[in-house]
Amino acid sequence: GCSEEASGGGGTDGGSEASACAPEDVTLVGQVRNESNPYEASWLDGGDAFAEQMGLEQQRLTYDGDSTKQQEQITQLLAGNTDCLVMNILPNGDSDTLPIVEGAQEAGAFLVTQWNKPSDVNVEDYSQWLSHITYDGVDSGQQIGDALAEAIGGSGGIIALQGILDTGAAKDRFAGLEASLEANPEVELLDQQTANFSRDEALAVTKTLLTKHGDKVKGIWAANDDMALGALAALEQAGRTDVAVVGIDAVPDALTAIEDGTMTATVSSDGPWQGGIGLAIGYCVATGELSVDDIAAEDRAWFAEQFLITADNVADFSAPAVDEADFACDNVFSRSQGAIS
Amino acid sequence: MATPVLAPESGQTPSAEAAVVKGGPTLAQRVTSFMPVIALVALLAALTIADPDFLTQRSLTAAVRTSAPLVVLAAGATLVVLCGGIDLSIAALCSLSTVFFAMWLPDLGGLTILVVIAAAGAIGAIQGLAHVLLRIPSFVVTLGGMSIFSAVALVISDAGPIRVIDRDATKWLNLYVAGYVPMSFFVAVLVVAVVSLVLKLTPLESFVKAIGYSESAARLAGTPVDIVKVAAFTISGACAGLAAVMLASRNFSGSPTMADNLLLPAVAAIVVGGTAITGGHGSLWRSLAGALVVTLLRVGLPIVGVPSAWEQILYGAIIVAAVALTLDRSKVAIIK
Amino acid sequence: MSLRDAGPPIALVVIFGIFAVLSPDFRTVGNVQNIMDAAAVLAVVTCGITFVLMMGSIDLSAPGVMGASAIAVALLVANNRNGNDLGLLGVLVAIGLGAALGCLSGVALVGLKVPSFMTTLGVSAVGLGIATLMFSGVQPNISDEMLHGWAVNRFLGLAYLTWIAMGCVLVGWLIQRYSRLGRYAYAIGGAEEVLALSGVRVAPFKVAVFTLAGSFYGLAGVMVTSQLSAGLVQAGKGYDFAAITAAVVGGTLLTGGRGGVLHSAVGVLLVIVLTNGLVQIGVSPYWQGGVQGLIVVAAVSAAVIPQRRRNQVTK
Amino acid sequence: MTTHVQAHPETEAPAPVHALEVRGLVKHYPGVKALDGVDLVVRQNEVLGLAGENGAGKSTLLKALVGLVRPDAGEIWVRGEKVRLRSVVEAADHGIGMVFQEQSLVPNLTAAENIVLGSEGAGVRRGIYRWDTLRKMAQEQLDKIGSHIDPLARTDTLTFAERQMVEIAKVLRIEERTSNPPVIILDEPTSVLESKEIETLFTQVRRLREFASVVFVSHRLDEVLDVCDRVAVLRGGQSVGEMPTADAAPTDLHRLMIGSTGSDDHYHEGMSERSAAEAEPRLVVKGMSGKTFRDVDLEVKAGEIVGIVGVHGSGREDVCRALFGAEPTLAGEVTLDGAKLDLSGTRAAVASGVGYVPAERKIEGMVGPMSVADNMTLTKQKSRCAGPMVIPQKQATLVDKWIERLSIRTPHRGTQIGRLSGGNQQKVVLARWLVAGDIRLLLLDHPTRGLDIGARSEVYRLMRELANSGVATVLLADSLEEAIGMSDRIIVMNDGRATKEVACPSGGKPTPLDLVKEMV
Ligand SMILES: Nc1ncnc2c1ncn2[C@@H]1O[C@H](COP(=O)(O)OP(=O)(O)OP(=O)(O)O)[C@@H](O)[C@H]1O
Ligand SMILES: Nc1ncnc2c1ncn2[C@@H]1O[C@H](COP(=O)(O)OP(=O)(O)OP(=O)(O)O)[C@@H](O)[C@H]1O
Ligand SMILES: [Mg+2]
Ligand SMILES: [Mg+2]
Repeated sequence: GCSEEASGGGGTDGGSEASACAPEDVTLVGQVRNESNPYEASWLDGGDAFAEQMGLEQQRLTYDGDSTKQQEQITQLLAGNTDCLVMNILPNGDSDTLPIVEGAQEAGAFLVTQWNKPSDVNVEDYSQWLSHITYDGVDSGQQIGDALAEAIGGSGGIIALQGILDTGAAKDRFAGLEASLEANPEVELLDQQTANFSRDEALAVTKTLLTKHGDKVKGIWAANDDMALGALAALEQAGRTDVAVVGIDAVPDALTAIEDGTMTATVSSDGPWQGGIGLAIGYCVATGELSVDDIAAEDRAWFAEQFLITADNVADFSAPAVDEADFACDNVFSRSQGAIS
Repeated sequence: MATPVLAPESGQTPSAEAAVVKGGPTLAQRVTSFMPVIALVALLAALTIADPDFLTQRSLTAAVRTSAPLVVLAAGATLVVLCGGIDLSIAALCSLSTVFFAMWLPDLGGLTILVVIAAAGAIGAIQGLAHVLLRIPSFVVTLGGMSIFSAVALVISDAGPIRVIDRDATKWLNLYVAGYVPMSFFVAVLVVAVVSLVLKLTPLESFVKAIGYSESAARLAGTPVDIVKVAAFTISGACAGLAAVMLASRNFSGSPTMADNLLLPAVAAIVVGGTAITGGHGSLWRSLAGALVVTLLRVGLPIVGVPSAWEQILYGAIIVAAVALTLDRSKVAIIK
Repeated sequence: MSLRDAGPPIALVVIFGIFAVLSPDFRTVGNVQNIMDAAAVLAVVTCGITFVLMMGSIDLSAPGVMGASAIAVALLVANNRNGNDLGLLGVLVAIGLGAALGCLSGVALVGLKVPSFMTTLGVSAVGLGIATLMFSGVQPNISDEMLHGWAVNRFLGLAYLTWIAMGCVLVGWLIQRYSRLGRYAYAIGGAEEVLALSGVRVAPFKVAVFTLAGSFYGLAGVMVTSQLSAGLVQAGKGYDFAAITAAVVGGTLLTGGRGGVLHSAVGVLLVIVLTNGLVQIGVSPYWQGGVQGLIVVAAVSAAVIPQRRRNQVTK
Repeated sequence: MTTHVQAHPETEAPAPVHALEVRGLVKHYPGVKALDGVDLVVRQNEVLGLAGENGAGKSTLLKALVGLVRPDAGEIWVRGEKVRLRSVVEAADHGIGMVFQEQSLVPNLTAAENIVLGSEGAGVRRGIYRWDTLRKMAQEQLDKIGSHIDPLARTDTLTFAERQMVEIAKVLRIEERTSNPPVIILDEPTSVLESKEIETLFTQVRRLREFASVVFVSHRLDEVLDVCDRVAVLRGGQSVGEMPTADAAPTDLHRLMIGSTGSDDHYHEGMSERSAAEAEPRLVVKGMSGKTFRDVDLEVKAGEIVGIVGVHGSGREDVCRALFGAEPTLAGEVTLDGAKLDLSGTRAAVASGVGYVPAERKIEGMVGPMSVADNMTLTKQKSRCAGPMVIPQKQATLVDKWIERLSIRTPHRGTQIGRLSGGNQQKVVLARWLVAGDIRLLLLDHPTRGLDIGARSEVYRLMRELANSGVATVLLADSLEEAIGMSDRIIVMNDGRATKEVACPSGGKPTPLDLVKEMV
């Protein structure tokens, strides 16, 4: 009988429009895994660009890909002043999203999440969770799968490098590959291993698989570009030039590789835009320019536009830059490809 | 045996009697035993200077609440370290236990908490038995355990998080004691207190220390070396189970990699508290303070605005400095 | 060679044999080359860590040191980020950075009297921080022909990097056998207090051993950069525990005073053969880590059972 | 003995330059004044004995002479020159070297490396080992003492005595470092040696005297009188006197050491109540075999002390350990008071009332960083517990009682046992088995190793009392004299077998020579 409910909180459940923040009072926070990979560093840079546009500063947080550390940082953040707090978060894994959402809801902070969300959690059930943005992993997995099939002439053996096994992204993308394999019955999946989204591990795994399957390997499907680049290094070391490689993310090195012709295809995901857009949505709602209730149901959880990049169109993507117009309050959902099914 | 023994010739020795002083800890020793707390306060002060907003009641409440699983993990592993071993499996076992928890909750309801703790304790006991029976170094046993538990967790969870739908079973963990103390932290402190008290009040403390300092002497003195070691691994495992319950209730899910990154912070907490990694000297209370220091570093540095790269550099420097402060070198002859 | 030393090589042969029987892909010349190539980086890291373990200390700094040297070398040789083109000198500077970080671990150990577990953990974080600072958001890719060639060019079927790793093992063995540093490291693990009684100042040797280990990690970081043609902050991820596992499996005791570079080389091969073999025979990726853990425990216990004694101390 | 070779006959030389001189040396440790103004003179070409009770400060003084202990006050003069010694190396440069009380070799190095450790000279050039040179250098040292050890053997493969020889070979390296005659300090080198090895050692000491000075410490007063020219005595950290050994008897020395004469009945034979002969056999061992012993039969009656003698490697130590469950047995039947004795582990042995005092006190006997009280009560929880709980008051009373009864010299029961002198440590380890008063069989492996004559006498008295109260004792004695003096019966072991039993009743004791004949 010595316990009682938390006295903390301080949040105003729902009703964000009642207390619109002055633009200069808004606190912007961007959180990604780490600043030591180009994609996530560019995400935070995009957030900085948006903040600068608004005359604010973004607090850059990183958690080393450590789920508990992410939760700990969020908890600590939400224990501070949360009145006009806007968070653009990349949850480490699906399971990390819900506690962040609940925390933000309770504390009254404005939250946008990207990439990871359990499918049975509904954004519309929360008033502070403004939006969830992701790319269609099944689609991208399938797109590069198809591109790979085409590159090897429609038939032959391929190997697949999976991402971190317990992430939604890895699973969706692999599901996309399986769909692609169904559509291309001549293509045979020789082997699939995980390389944990890591360039280094992909190198070792690919080398082993190349010796195992030898000349049967005509193509390599990688769940992200880092692993694709690791696979490219392995191919070069094995003296193989006849193997097509595809990945996802459109990191600068992959684009270069596509330009050089060593890599076949990748799928864009626009880091700087992602870093800015989440803050922009939150900013718009916080300052009252946008009301949660007015956000269309299909814009609460949506797939962002992505492009298959091949040698044909790679030139269009080689210099990614943020476009201020994307972040205007009436334009924040312009890249939507529809609600997450 | 009632016969009087020995001629008291020694009484005539000069100076021996005069030189005798009262035993017990000296002032310096008392200060060293408070060093972990001093380190904690110093760190808190530094963070507050960097960002005055950090020192609010809500912020501190959040920090101690955050630290609870780490405290529990470190406390359990401290026992193994005191016995001269090391348990590298705690984090992986904790992850596995979150999966157990999420899987069993729908069937077992409130009982799940106890079942998960018991299961984790049993797994810890198996490692302990492997260590004492096969005579494999604990480092190797638990390193193996770490990868085995991870694999099992991946397989049974189908490599993905499992949602915890029924939140009632762990709702109490999110309550506050006396309005301010998060229940999970309260439970963590309770675990530390109970285990410490049991050690203190029974011969167990001297068993554990004797084993840690000199296992062969302990064995030849007839102390139950193997039993105590297995018990230490069991408690370490059970603590991993309890930490898993805390994490799962905090994250509303169990996942096969959820706690994996807590291994090094937990061992760091033990060492930062001043417990000798070689065994014998130390206590669970020290690990509690150490866990708080580590938690403050993990969450405090980024929150007060230290940039990512510098955060790592500072983290590295501060944990080393903290150990430099807390380790009582008079108890540890050789620093390896 | 005593029975104790013979255990790991026998285990290596047995495990190799089992895989060879189970998988025709495993027993090809190409795969053996592949195993040797795959072992290169781990062998260099393990070489370094062996000296530290021999002293009875532990070293968790490999990830940080490798990350720092990987980025450093990528920025020093011809690359896409700046105009540097230092070539071999750049490699040496990166190794020097590794040595400096190793030295830092050692100095903190003997100067502050903080256990190596903590100093190296701290230095690893510092190294990652430095690496992240140098990385500054843009991936450095190397265009240096020499460094790139190390991973690609082959001599007698093995990549240059593999030969470099073999050279490291040889150098490590010579240091251990013929240098005062190596012998004293071994002696420190045997009875540190006795060295002091004999008038040997152990502190400089400890620092030197950590410095030596640091330079091995530095070289390993350079090798990873050469393999990937890019400097990665995460270049050394996981190498700390992998190297300790390899050393322990090879028969180096964590309590110090036993084992050595050749033992560790056997341990490295064991670990790599396991990793490679499990892929080759098609064990599910989910299970691979677990099976590997189980085999490591089994291998170590098989090796210790012949020496079991009633009152033996195991920590 | 007085007519030994004297380079400088003690005529009225202007101011005799001593090899070594110590004036007013003081050293405090927390709670003890280890040295309290010690004066000491070591002359050229003499063997000086240093005697004193356990904890008198001998080791501390000697460590100060080799720069390992930094004295708080006082002066050290070497050959007429005042010096400050800050390290072993500096001491060696002045020609002072020491063999320590606890063996100090690196077990995983070769004997050769140990011998030259810290002063490799030409053996290591620019950090690179010249194994050939190194081996030759070591061989030279070993040749000096006539030892046939392989210099490239790993030290931990050598026997205890061989290792002691390596230590002596090592200390003789001093000669190569200085042109002056060296001063060689031997701190209790004989406590772990067999009589034959002791003879070898003494030959070396006498040879050393030709060109060096030697300081020799031993608790065996007959040895001191045998090998030394002069004895200086320390008591409570002070020099209390010295005497030439020429016509001295152990009792004279003893008087000087403790301020009164010791009892003539050193082994307290008078206390023996001789009830044992009629008693029921308590321990009965039939055909016990282990790795290093075979078919051992042994019977010990309640109240009887049975000594086991044998050379190194005779297996007697392992027999003891086997009876305590610390070493596996392969065959045999062992009963204690008619009930089968469980040999599966030490726990079972303790539960059956068996106690064991190991020879390697530092490693196996005690837990150094723990307190005297905890060490004393580690085994017998009953002595400090009520139910599962430790009652600190109960423990304190009991421990203090035993500290007093055994005259254990410690500042406090809470003092770390590692800080006590060796003798006092041993008493605590012995007390461990006595605190509960339920011991039935006591296995003593060198229980008086390193103990001073007073402490020894106390231990002997204690053993007699235990025997009188019905405890059966198996004794692996420190010397043959001790075995003969204390035992009621002696078993001789040879190569793992009990080959002979010698009755040893009070009044009808065999001579050491009788036993030696049986041993080899
Ligand atoms: N490092 C230390 N710290 C504290 N006290 C010490 C230390 N070394 C020795 N002492 C104390 O100094 C005193 C003298 O010890 P020392 O070892 O010199 O005696 P000793 O004459 O050599 O005895 P023994 O014959 O048992 O070897 C003892 O009371 C001992 O407890
Ligand atoms: N035949 C043997 N083969 C191998 N090892 C042996 C053999 N005999 C004895 N040993 C080993 O040698 C060591 C010395 O033997 P042990 O201690 O039994 O002799 P001891 O007579 O007790 O010597 P001490 O007089 O020093 O006590 C033991 O550790 C034992 O394991
Ligand atoms: Mg002494
Ligand atoms: Mg013996």
